[in-house]
Amino acid sequence: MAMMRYAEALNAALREEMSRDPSVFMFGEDIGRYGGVFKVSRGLMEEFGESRVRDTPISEQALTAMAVSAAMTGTRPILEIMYADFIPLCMDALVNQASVFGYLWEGQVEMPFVLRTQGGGGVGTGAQHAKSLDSFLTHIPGIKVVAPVTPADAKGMLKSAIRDAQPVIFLEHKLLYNMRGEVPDGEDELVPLGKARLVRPGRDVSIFATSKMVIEAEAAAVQLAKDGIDAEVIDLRTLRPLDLASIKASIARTHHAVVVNEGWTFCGYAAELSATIMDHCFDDLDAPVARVAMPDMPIPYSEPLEAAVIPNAARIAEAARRVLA
Amino acid sequence: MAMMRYAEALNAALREEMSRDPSVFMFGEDIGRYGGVFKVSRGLMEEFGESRVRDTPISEQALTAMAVSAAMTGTRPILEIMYADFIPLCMDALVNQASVFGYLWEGQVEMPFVLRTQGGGGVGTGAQHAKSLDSFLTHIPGIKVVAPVTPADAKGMLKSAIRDAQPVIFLEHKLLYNMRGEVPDGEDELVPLGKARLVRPGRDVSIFATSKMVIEAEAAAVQLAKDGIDAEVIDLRTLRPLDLASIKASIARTHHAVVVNEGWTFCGYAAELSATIMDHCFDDLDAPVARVAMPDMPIPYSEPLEAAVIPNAARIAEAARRVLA
Amino acid sequence: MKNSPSVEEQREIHRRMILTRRLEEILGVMAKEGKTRGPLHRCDGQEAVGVASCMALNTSDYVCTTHRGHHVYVGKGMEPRRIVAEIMGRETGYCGGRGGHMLLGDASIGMIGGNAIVGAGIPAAAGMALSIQVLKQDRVAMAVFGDGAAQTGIAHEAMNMAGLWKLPVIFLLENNQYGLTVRQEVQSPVEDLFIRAAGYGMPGLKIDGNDAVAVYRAVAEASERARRGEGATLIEAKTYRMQGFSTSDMGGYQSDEEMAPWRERDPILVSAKALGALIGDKAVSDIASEAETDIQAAFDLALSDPFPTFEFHRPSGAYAEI
Amino acid sequence: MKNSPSVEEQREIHRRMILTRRLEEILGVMAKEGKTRGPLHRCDGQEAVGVASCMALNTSDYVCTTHRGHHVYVGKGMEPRRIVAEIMGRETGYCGGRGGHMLLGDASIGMIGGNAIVGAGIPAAAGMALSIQVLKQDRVAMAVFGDGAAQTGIAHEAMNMAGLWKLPVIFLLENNQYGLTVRQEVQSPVEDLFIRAAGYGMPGLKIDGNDAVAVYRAVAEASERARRGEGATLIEAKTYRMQGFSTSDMGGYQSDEEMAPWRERDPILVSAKALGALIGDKAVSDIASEAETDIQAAFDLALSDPFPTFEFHRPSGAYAEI
Ligand SMILES: Cc1ncc(C[n+]2csc(CCOP(=O)(O)OP(=O)(O)O)c2C)c(N)n1
Ligand SMILES: Cc1ncc(C[n+]2csc(CCOP(=O)(O)OP(=O)(O)O)c2C)c(N)n1
Ligand SMILES: [Mg+2]
Ligand SMILES: [Mg+2]
Repeated sequence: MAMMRYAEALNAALREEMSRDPSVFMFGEDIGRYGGVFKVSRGLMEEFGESRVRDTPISEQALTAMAVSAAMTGTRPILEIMYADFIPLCMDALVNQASVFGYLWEGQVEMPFVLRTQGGGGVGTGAQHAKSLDSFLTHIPGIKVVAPVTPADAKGMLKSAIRDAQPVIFLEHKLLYNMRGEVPDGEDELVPLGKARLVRPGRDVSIFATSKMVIEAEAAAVQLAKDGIDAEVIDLRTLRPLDLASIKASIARTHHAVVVNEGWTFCGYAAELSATIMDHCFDDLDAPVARVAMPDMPIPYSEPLEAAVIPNAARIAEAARRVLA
Repeated sequence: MAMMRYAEALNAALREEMSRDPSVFMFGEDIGRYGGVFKVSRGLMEEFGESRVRDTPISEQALTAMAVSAAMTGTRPILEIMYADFIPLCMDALVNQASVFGYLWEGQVEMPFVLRTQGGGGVGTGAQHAKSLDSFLTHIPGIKVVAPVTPADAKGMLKSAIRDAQPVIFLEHKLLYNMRGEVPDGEDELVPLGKARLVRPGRDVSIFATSKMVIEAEAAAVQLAKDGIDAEVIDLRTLRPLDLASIKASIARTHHAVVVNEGWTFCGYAAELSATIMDHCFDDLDAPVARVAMPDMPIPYSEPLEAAVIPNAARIAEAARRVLA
Repeated sequence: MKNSPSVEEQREIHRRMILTRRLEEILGVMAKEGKTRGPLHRCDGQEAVGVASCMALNTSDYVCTTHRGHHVYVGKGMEPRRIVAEIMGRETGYCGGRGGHMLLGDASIGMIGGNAIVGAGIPAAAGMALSIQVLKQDRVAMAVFGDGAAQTGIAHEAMNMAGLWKLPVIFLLENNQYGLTVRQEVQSPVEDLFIRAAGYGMPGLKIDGNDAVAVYRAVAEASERARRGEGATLIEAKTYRMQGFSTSDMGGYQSDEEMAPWRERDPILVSAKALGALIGDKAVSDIASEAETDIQAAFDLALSDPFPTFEFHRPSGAYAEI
Repeated sequence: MKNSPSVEEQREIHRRMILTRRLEEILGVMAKEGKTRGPLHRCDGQEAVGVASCMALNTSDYVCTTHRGHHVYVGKGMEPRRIVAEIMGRETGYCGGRGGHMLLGDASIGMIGGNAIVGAGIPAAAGMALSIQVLKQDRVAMAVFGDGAAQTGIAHEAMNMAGLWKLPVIFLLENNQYGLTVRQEVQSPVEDLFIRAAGYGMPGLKIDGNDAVAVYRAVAEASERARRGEGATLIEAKTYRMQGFSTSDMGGYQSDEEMAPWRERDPILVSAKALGALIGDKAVSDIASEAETDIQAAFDLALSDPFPTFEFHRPSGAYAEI
């Protein structure tokens, strides 16, 4: 085990997979010489050369389409999209290319690419640089979407994503890069996609959260514990495909659910969680599922305004109290 | 009242609003001389000239962005995007431009544009020309999304959309254009946005549907009636903002709900309906809400395959029976 | 002349052009009779572009095309029988009936693939070329696309990167004068689109798209350039669409005056003449009758093939439940 | 010379360039002290482009800019005090603190607006020009954008339509040699991006972006052209970014050798010299000290302004509930 920052864990995963498999290559804006805006690819261009680690022009739309076709022709591209806010530019390549051809040409081609990006607010980057657009991505069939929270998961899931035969969208969060944690040693320490992580067991209410919201959920659980409420916190880790078994088992124990996602509320990822729970756990539920998500508005810049919209521990705790009331 | 096809009703609305307000103009691929692939704009270029009715290059991304900025500078643009499958190309303009600036510059600018498009399957147009991507659109704050089903609503809601101060996405369906219906006379017969339409009252179960699925829901209600099940059918008409009052009132009567949308299931529009109903009507519900939507896969071309995926009356009726079981 | 097709190749080009033409003519008749599904986009008059360009490449090279790709499919060596089967929604089609006529592909011969999103083939080919470059393979990638597609944003982004990285890719712009029902001059202020190559630091050239030999030569040369590591080329092939936008096009905007000169320069006539000078007119007409027989057989077989039965998409099976 | 700024205008250009420089210098210091929020993109060295171009237009003309837009804001006539207030997140800012430094706008003087999506200003200006054309107004629209933005797909789509429809728009490409930390030659194979104008049937020209008078003249001429109904122009202003990509840039890639010649050609020095010849050096230095005082006052006022309080977005109020 080694203590690492989240960004370092990602860097290690990239280095190991690039060394292991010469068909893995990376491209994106500023990722080469500079090592990426969040320094995730630091040193990799020096190590693997300019062909396998490329700085690109600002062309998200074509870059994503190129990742798709490169993946169908023998390479394993890793594309970095600097902010999740730019995902709208990647949508045609994902919805009309990756999703479509993975199905139509099944058996003829594999499509092993990873699109890494980072979203989320909290540091005054404004309405065009702070969004979580998870639901746009999780709506697309044939594409996996993951969002690790710990450095260990960051490393193990990125390695799994790179080795996966399907497209994987890998969602990071700008406030996670500097978080530290233990990361198991070993080049084959993979964390499987599609499995949730039990962060904290509890008996009274299940809180299902994604990405940085898991940290807020943990903080909420601590607050709730002070009031004698024992909250279970589950980090979904993979947003699609969902680990339904873990969700069902947890609700069967607690009979109450709060779902948390940093994206907008209406048609957001939390809506799917709520609907899925309704589909599968209605009889186990003693109260409606509470959604905690971004209010349906652009993210304002000024500190008091931004703080008012981003979901946090206090709102999660309040939602938990509400479902238990 | 006049009997009209849906496409004719749209054409009449466009003609009337173009005559009424010289700041209204239209642009899109093939809409001019040819009158549009579905003939919705037939005759309008002749009547209003080439400046106000423009054939465009194939440039959905910039066209949408141009609609946004033209709307902020004194015109009321109506942009036709030929297939809803191309909406992914329009996403940046909607998510990062229209949505953002409507909020940030509130009070400084209005943004009265209409984006008309048509989606849906059933006629073998394949995976890139048959989708319903409603949930991508309804996830965006500050944008209204409507989907009229009858010729009367087509006309009255298009007129309301053109006069609205906010962006309105106007969703049509390729199988609706030839449907006929009575349309009230008069240039000021508007149908308000944001109000659902009660298609058929019923006591046992509420079926909430959108676009062409309303017609399937009506057919399902007829089938169900044969088994003595009295289904209420509600055409939501406006997908965002939702007419929550109508939804609540209906469920308070029937205690059972089926939600129907032609888009994909996971993170689809039906998920939001299910979650909303959970949020607001949990205590009124005797069974979980049933979702009827597209399975999570690209739409296949071959007739037996396409028929197997598109939601229809039989699946809706089956869902209604399930919630009542 | 350097890079000219051999007589054998010229014969094969001619044959594949006729296969394409007959295939489309029969489909056209069937469409009128209501026996096809969805729109069909014929490339009558453009066969030289799709067929001769593919014939100038190796089987291992990658090609992608558009909604109007029959000539490219046949040119790259896909079998008419399985093409027809796909278009008729049969299980034996190249995509098991899932794709339909705009979305055929056969990765085993580098045909990946048709694409009904206008412009999407352009970055697709650039991405394949990127893959070739990363893997240091002796291959090239080619996108065949229309004058309409040239106005899309991805065309620009992909060409800029191709020029920048000297990707082994050929951009073959098939200028058939129309995007849907709208003439090219209503979609772009410049008549010759190849001039844009200068803005991407790559060579651009204009060729007669109705002359199969000219198409072959230009593509062969661009392919050599790409294999030498010198990067991308933009080739604009001037041609003309003889049959309306699609089977749902109500027509009326392509005048007889406009079409007459192009009819005279039908690529199959041009090819027949050139080939006749080499192998005699009798041999040329034999090619035509053989092709005729082959296509008829393809339809007969394909039409007796079974329809597929529905299965959930396996990769997403876990979450694709009705 | 035709289209040259008057002495009065040249004075005002100089003043606004200094206002911009001082505004950014103070913000730079505050950023280092941790007193600002989010990234700040300074345009030191590029002031002539943003200021002189706006000064060549009317207040009723529309302008939009990028994440690096302080010179354009000040150039178009926005008040330093409300600019600073917005950047400091105050209620008195141009967007009530909702926007921040990348997203300022003031529709009342045609500044609509900053944009942090690279390239987005290009179709935005084209759309404004479309609006002007439809309404038959005597106005022009201008987009100021970077060399990086020129590689985006929307740049291509918008320029093609602007050329096609002869829209009254000016595309002012501010080539500061960098997109983020990556030099322009790593983003495009051609050094002169203005040559792409030929592919859009519009004039393209290259100017010295550090010479305010040259910028003014080029924009004034393009604006006359646009008003005469002759359409769009692409102007590439060569300049240099003196201060790193943003306040979060760790630097280290812009060498002293690279920067030295540009320091000597600082647009404020160039302008001071030209203006000194017209009004004397004393008058020029008076402008600077006045500007200094004005900026100081702007900061003093803005920093004592209150923060906004949260309200739901009214247009979506009905469905924006926590
Ligand atoms: C992104 C996108 N926009 C619009 C369409 C509808 N459409 C199908 S073909 C076509 C015209 C294409 O013109 P061109 O590229 O010249 O190809 P051609 O049909 O002439 O072969 C259009 C607009 C589409 N399929 N994709
Ligand atoms: C679509 C998009 N992609 C990436 C970014 C991140 N980004 C911000 S500024 C920038 C570089 C822009 O370069 P240029 O257009 O030359 O403008 P400059 O910063 O030099 O003024 C990038 C890549 C963005 N904001 N938007
Ligand atoms: Mg064409
Ligand atoms: Mg730059």
